[in-house]
Amino acid sequence: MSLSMIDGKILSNEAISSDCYSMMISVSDIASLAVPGQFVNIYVNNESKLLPRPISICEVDAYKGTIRLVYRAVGAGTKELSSYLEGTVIKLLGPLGNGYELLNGKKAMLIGGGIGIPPLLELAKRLDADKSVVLGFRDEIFLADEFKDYADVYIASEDGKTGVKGNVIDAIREYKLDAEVIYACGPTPMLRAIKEYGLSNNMIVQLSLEERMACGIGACLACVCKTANVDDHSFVNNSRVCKDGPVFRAEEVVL
Amino acid sequence: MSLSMIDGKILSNEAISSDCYSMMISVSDIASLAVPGQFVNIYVNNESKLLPRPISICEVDAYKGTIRLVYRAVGAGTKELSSYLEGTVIKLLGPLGNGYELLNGKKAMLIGGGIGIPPLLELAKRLDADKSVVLGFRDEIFLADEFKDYADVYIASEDGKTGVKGNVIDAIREYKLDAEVIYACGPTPMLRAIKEYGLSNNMIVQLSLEERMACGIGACLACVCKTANVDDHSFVNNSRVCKDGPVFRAEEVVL
Amino acid sequence: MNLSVDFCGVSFKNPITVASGTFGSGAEYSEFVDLNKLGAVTTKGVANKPWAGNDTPRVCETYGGMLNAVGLQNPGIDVFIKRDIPFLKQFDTGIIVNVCGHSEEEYIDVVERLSDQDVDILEINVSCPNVKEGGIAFGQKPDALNHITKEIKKHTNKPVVMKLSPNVTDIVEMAKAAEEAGADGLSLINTITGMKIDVDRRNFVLANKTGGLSGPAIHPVAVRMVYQVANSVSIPILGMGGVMNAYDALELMLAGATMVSVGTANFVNPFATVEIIEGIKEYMERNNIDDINSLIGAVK
Amino acid sequence: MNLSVDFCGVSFKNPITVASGTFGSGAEYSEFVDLNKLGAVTTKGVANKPWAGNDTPRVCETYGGMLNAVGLQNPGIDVFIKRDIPFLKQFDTGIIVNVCGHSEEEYIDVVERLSDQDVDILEINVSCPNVKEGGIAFGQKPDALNHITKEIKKHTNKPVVMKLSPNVTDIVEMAKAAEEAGADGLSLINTITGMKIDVDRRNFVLANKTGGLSGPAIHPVAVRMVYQVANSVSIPILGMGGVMNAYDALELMLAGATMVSVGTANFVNPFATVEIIEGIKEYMERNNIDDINSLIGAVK
Repeated sequence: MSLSMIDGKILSNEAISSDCYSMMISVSDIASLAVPGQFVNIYVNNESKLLPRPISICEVDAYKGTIRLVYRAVGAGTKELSSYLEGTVIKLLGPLGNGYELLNGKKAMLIGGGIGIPPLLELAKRLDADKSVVLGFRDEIFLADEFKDYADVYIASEDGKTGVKGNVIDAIREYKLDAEVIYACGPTPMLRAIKEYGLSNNMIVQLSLEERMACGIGACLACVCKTANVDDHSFVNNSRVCKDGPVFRAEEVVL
Repeated sequence: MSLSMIDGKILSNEAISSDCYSMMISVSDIASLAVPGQFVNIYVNNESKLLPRPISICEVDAYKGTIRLVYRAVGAGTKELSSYLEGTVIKLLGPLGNGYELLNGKKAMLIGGGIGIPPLLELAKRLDADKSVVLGFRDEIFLADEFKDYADVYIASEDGKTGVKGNVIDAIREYKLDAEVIYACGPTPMLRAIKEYGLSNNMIVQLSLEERMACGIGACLACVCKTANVDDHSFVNNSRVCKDGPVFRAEEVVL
Repeated sequence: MNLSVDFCGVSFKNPITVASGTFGSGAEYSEFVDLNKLGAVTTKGVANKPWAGNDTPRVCETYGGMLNAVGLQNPGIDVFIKRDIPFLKQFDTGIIVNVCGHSEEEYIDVVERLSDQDVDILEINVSCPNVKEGGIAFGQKPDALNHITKEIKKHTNKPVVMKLSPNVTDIVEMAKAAEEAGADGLSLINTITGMKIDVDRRNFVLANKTGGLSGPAIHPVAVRMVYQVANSVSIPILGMGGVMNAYDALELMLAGATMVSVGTANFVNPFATVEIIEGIKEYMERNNIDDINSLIGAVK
Repeated sequence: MNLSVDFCGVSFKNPITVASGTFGSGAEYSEFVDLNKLGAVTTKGVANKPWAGNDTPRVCETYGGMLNAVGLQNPGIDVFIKRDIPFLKQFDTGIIVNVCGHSEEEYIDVVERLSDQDVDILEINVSCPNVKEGGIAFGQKPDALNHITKEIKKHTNKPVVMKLSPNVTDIVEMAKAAEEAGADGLSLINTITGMKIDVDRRNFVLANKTGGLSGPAIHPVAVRMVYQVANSVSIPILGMGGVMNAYDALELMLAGATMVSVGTANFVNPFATVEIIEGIKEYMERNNIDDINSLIGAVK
């Protein structure tokens, strides 16, 4: 009985691209505990929508007691969230899940795709290692500038308007990037490619997965991913993204 | 296509008894049309509650463009309504239904019971006739003082703490009140007694009925009352409270 | 952009109509909605004689839905023909007449009276959960449904659409029974039987105890049943159940409905029907869809 | 004030438990909820062997509800006995074990393994809509339900509660079939089969296409079915379906349920169970009700 549902007050909530929003929330109980790669459950103020929205934590300021979420307003729930004004109070649960294991001192590559980019920002701040950041976008660029204080940033875009035309692997090859450890978050096809690239180059690869969730705490078994070995919950090669993840070692999961 | 759903802005919303609230709404399109005895449909800002709340209009200020609603916060919808702060915008439809026929010049008695009292206030203001007001309460008195500018007010309370101990008929007899026309609104047992009292004394009796509604505009046939004669909608001795009423002549309805 | 659809051999300007019982015969809603914009008006169930319906309270609210037990109050076919059809003929919209009855004879009486009337389709309500005798008895047993459908078809040349109840173990079995009997189309789903108890007063909320659950709460059940039926029969479907917006309507069409009825949403927003039609147009524009018929049953 | 109830001959400190599958075996929720406060924990369905469940996505949200098609992923009875029962025995709460299977043999295998375990009641899931073979086949036909109930009763001395599906034409017929076969109690309702289509992507939202609808959207259906069954059989009922708060739970008890399961509400508010127990106490105090048993089936 260590966790509780907490009221958070929205300090700001503004668009940073055509459909991505940045929300700063005052919620010190979560800020004091959160580590890079964890997420929070947000309960929207709309009685027709029952399930919490799991949203990854983009930045944490334990001193100020704030967390920052950067999310894409794409479904009804996140669109609702994007409409909330400064001062709105929302319920949160968290921090949830297991974040990245910070392998300080080992040369690192942080690879993010689309709305998988935000959780890497706090990681970039906290990771004490020689590091590069590779970000993949479809077209519109967001959040990329904010990484520049912490690492060199390399960009791939599908439309080729910014950085390398193509995906993050194309950018890695183009810029001849190298690392001992990959920390990645993004769409499944990207993670699949990174897994193959990283493991074939003998890197340690940490992937943050996404799946539709219900409870967010590991009870309902909605958000499973296939695993290479028998999992220790149901013993059926299914791990729970919310509880056992969202960050997994690449060799653990079947993508 | 003359009606529309309109945004109204709540100017004030305060408790006037332990469970009754007075809400002032700025909504000039409704204020300019409303007559005593009509109601509005209020659509609450809660997605779990779909149906509009039909609430009688207590006062109208066509010049300021405001209407006043006095309602009891008893169900989930009205409790929600009672929580709305000044400045909240709600959707309204109205004015709906047929109000009282104002028989100016004929000696009048306005009889209200409990949450049936509010619509009589605008009637007391507009009715140009010698008039008395009889109000029945269970225990707690509300709104009674506001009638004193327009008529003598006689009170009955079930607990006997204010005015005559008993019901409105007891008060009428105690104070030997008389009239040519009764305008009444309140719970069905009270209306039944008033009907009998009024008709047996050869009075014109107008009763405002209440029934659970869905559409509020006469289409769904949820809120019917039994009528003495065949109705002209379904031809089955059922009138629609929302559309044919809520005010009926006593002889028309079977209570 | 083409929004018109063919349903049971009749062409409608767009796929949107209303659910029987939520819209009367259109007169009241015509104060809000330009009826000319609707694909069709589906009228309140009409019987061979006036029906008084159930005692009140007849409706109550539930979470994301409502219960109704109106009990098919209606003025009977005489008034309907004299008053309601002429009213609707003032507008450029289709007319789907919902027919109810206590017995085979009563259904036949109504459909015969309607056979020479200028209406487009007959929707046969064999699934109202709020009428004690008749009605639902035909809608929960495949044999009974098959039989009543055959009898009705014998007595009318109008297209006949059987309105199915969701309160069955196997909706496909019911749909096939109606199809085999010659139904021209199916409409589904009617309401799901529910109940609400007033905990404070410790009594039933509805005079009828039970009522039919409608509203967005039941929409996923409607999508499922429309999908199952559309993939099992070859007659077209008028889909309904909790449609609140254009996306809800499109879900039913993608699942296999040719037309869609808007019901409870009319109570929540009297302009729901026209807003849904506009929303469908916007969706088609945004997705470069020229013909709405390409969406019908597009998700397999 | 007495909150304790007798259900199938077992005494529980209060009538509130959780709906199978929404609460695991309690370990995860024990971080939020003091399990000692619950009348019982009803565990996630357990089979004779580990089940992998369905592909993802397994859940989605609907208006006032959700669909799930988890497909009964579970570690099998060996792990359950070794890990989950000992975990729960640390707490002062009842244990109701939900049992699933593909075939008669699989059900019997599990109930036999549980017969010498220190658990209170077996709840037999013959109504999961998300498993292709078995399960639901037993829950939609009275004969099949009667047969499996009899077979299970032969192989265990634990009280057996059959969990009924709402996806039937006549819930009373099903309830009677289970009662006749010797069921000690009934639990209802399981989820209602539904479907959601992603209109923008024009595809099913769930990998399984259909899923079970739960949440407050279906509560009126649960109240109706509990009422109908309670007034038709003499064995006690564990009621469930969309219970979000104390009033929802009380509705099911007034309709005839002896105990009530809280399901989807756990996802909406991890503290729902204990808040509901508190709310019931407050209601009883406000209404001067000394014994919760006086509320069971009090609305006729």
